[in-house]
Amino acid sequence: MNRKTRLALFAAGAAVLAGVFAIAFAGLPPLGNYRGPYGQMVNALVVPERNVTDAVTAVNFDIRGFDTLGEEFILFISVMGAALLLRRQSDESDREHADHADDREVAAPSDAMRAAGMLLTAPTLLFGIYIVLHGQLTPGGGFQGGVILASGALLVYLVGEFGNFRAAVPRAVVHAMEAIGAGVYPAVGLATLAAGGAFLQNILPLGARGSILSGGTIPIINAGVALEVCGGITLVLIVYLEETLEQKEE
Amino acid sequence: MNCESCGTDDVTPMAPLPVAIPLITAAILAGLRSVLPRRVSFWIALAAAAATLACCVDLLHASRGGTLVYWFGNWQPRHGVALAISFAVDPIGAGLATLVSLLAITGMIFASRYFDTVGTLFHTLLLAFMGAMCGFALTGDIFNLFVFFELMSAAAYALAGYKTEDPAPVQGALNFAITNTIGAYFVLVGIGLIYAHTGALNMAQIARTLDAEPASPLVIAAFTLIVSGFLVKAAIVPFHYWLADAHTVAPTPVCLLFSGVMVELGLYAAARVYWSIFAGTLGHASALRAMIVGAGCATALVGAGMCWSERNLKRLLAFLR
Amino acid sequence: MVVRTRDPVAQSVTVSFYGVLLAVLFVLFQAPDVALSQIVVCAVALPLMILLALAKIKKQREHEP
Amino acid sequence: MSHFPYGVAAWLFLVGLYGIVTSRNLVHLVISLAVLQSSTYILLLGVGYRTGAVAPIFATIPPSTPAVDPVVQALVLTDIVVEVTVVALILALVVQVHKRHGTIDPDELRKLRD
Repeated sequence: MNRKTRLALFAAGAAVLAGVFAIAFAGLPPLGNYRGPYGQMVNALVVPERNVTDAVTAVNFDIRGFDTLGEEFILFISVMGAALLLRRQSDESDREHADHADDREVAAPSDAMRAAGMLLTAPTLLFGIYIVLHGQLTPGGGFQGGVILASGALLVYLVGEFGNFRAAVPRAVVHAMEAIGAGVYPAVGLATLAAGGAFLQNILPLGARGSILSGGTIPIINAGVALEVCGGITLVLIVYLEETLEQKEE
Repeated sequence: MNCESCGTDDVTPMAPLPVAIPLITAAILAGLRSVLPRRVSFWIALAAAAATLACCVDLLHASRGGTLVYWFGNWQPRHGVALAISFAVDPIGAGLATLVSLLAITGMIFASRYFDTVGTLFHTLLLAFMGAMCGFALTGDIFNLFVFFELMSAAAYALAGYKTEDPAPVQGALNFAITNTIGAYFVLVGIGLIYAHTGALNMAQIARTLDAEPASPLVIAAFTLIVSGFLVKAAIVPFHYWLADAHTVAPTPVCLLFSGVMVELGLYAAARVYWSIFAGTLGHASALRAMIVGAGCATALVGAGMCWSERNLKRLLAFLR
Repeated sequence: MVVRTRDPVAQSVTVSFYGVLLAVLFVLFQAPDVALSQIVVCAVALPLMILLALAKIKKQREHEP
Repeated sequence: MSHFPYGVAAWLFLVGLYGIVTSRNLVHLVISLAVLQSSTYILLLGVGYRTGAVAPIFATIPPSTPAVDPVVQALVLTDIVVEVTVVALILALVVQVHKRHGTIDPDELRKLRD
């Protein structure tokens, strides 16, 4: 199949698809008129029944918590898969190409940049932790906070030596973080099951509204997800960087 | 199936286990990867798979009397509106889950002989794959269906590209990944449309809403999108081009799972979505049913045959060695 | 806004920009949670991965001839 | 104006598909895939939007305030995570493909195989 036929095929397919979309979207209620009962019921019950002020977090980690379990494992598996695919490769290529590495060396970051990076690292990490902890109160949560934490770890890499990065974030620790984070979610589910509730039923005391520990199992799961996401994203970045990393050390 | 959302009946607490056991074991294995010897991790994985199989058989047994409904987090529906995700366990779904775990066990045992370098990571991926397929077969929630579809796919991409020494698998896995991802987003657009129209994600509830009214163009469009998305996964004829790539290149134990179940699951999803949601509102059931079943049988046969002939020799050799 | 699809290698920057634009749209849709994660993903994780993958490919290419 | 976001979503879907079909570079293809996925965010959020409603965060407002649908937002969050991880995985595959075949042009790859 050459480019032209493919383009023609696409044009035909796209026309059909556009037609389907047009029909479908014409039938949708106009923007802003949504009156579905599901969301409104959720909105009405999260504060009184869960002492949680962020309805989105409540949906994610409690009401539809099982979706998030699946989602978290998608992340987990993808990271595993990416690590698997990339690691094999760097094992082979590094040996052959190590001698070329010197002339491609990245310029060392300037002192100013390094200082700025160091200054930024701590606030980034703090901000990440803040976002995680307040997940059930204000926008944010384990996922967003986890990525911010991972980017904090990355800052260490940007400003420092690669060796520093490795020292700051040892591989084994990242692996453990990822696995423990991933394990927390089903563990909570099984624990609630063992305690006589339904899978992922929120059976812990709900705590005071607006406090960091409110929401029963939500903060636990939230922290687990944060750990998993932070570990996962850092791991992916590490594998992508690994080639460079090893060349530099030789 | 009509009683899906009035299901306050005492349902076996087994229902979430076919998903929870493989997933938590996968996480544990990944965490202890550097500590555990390969043999030990193999036995742990096998034990988890066997436990899953036992749960599935139990579910199959329990679901003979009718569809079992399990509400996650014990969120019972209120005023007829389903709040949480439910598992709707019917004999077909439970049977598929049983088949999945059986094949996963076979694949695991087989893999321990087939690969020289089968590591813990392989077991992790396989367990997650298995858990996702069980969840996919059992769920009664349409967005949850999508989530497990994606989890299943992610594990499948990684498994298809597992043998990275050869060039062919990687390319096959890539084609497989791209095609399936596009398919998944067809499904998601369809789900979005359905949610906009009915305000529900629970399949039984959607069906009740749709039954009460004549089929609108929107519903038909959503149906088309969802079903064509799942048919990409099932590799039904217009979408079959990824199949040869992925299946013939995947390592044999994985191939077993791919052609044995995953394709059927795509088909099952299409059929399930049709029967539990659209059957009432889109009338022409028998023709469509015949079409889906016929195409499905043909595809399954072709896929299994292809896989078998391709790998037969290698398989025999592996066992003899 | 989306005419960017035909861009060359510098796409990661465009993706980032596009992501932030989407995030603004999400805020307009009253979805701060989603907007936050969109910023985090599209402005940090996605372009970074793309850049790293490109760098890796480029490195391989240099060694091959 | 009332159906505008849906139109944007449909357009993004088609543009992403166009990018995938005509791509000459697998990395470009992956980005097109991400664009395609972003159409679903807009569709879902557009569906759940209510004029005059606030975000579903009840930290400083009474719980009875009309708010937009939190369910779709949770769905979109899931969707975004799925997107980024799938992109990571596919990019890893792309790097592998380049490693094996020395090219990331889909057309050339196809030729190699025949």
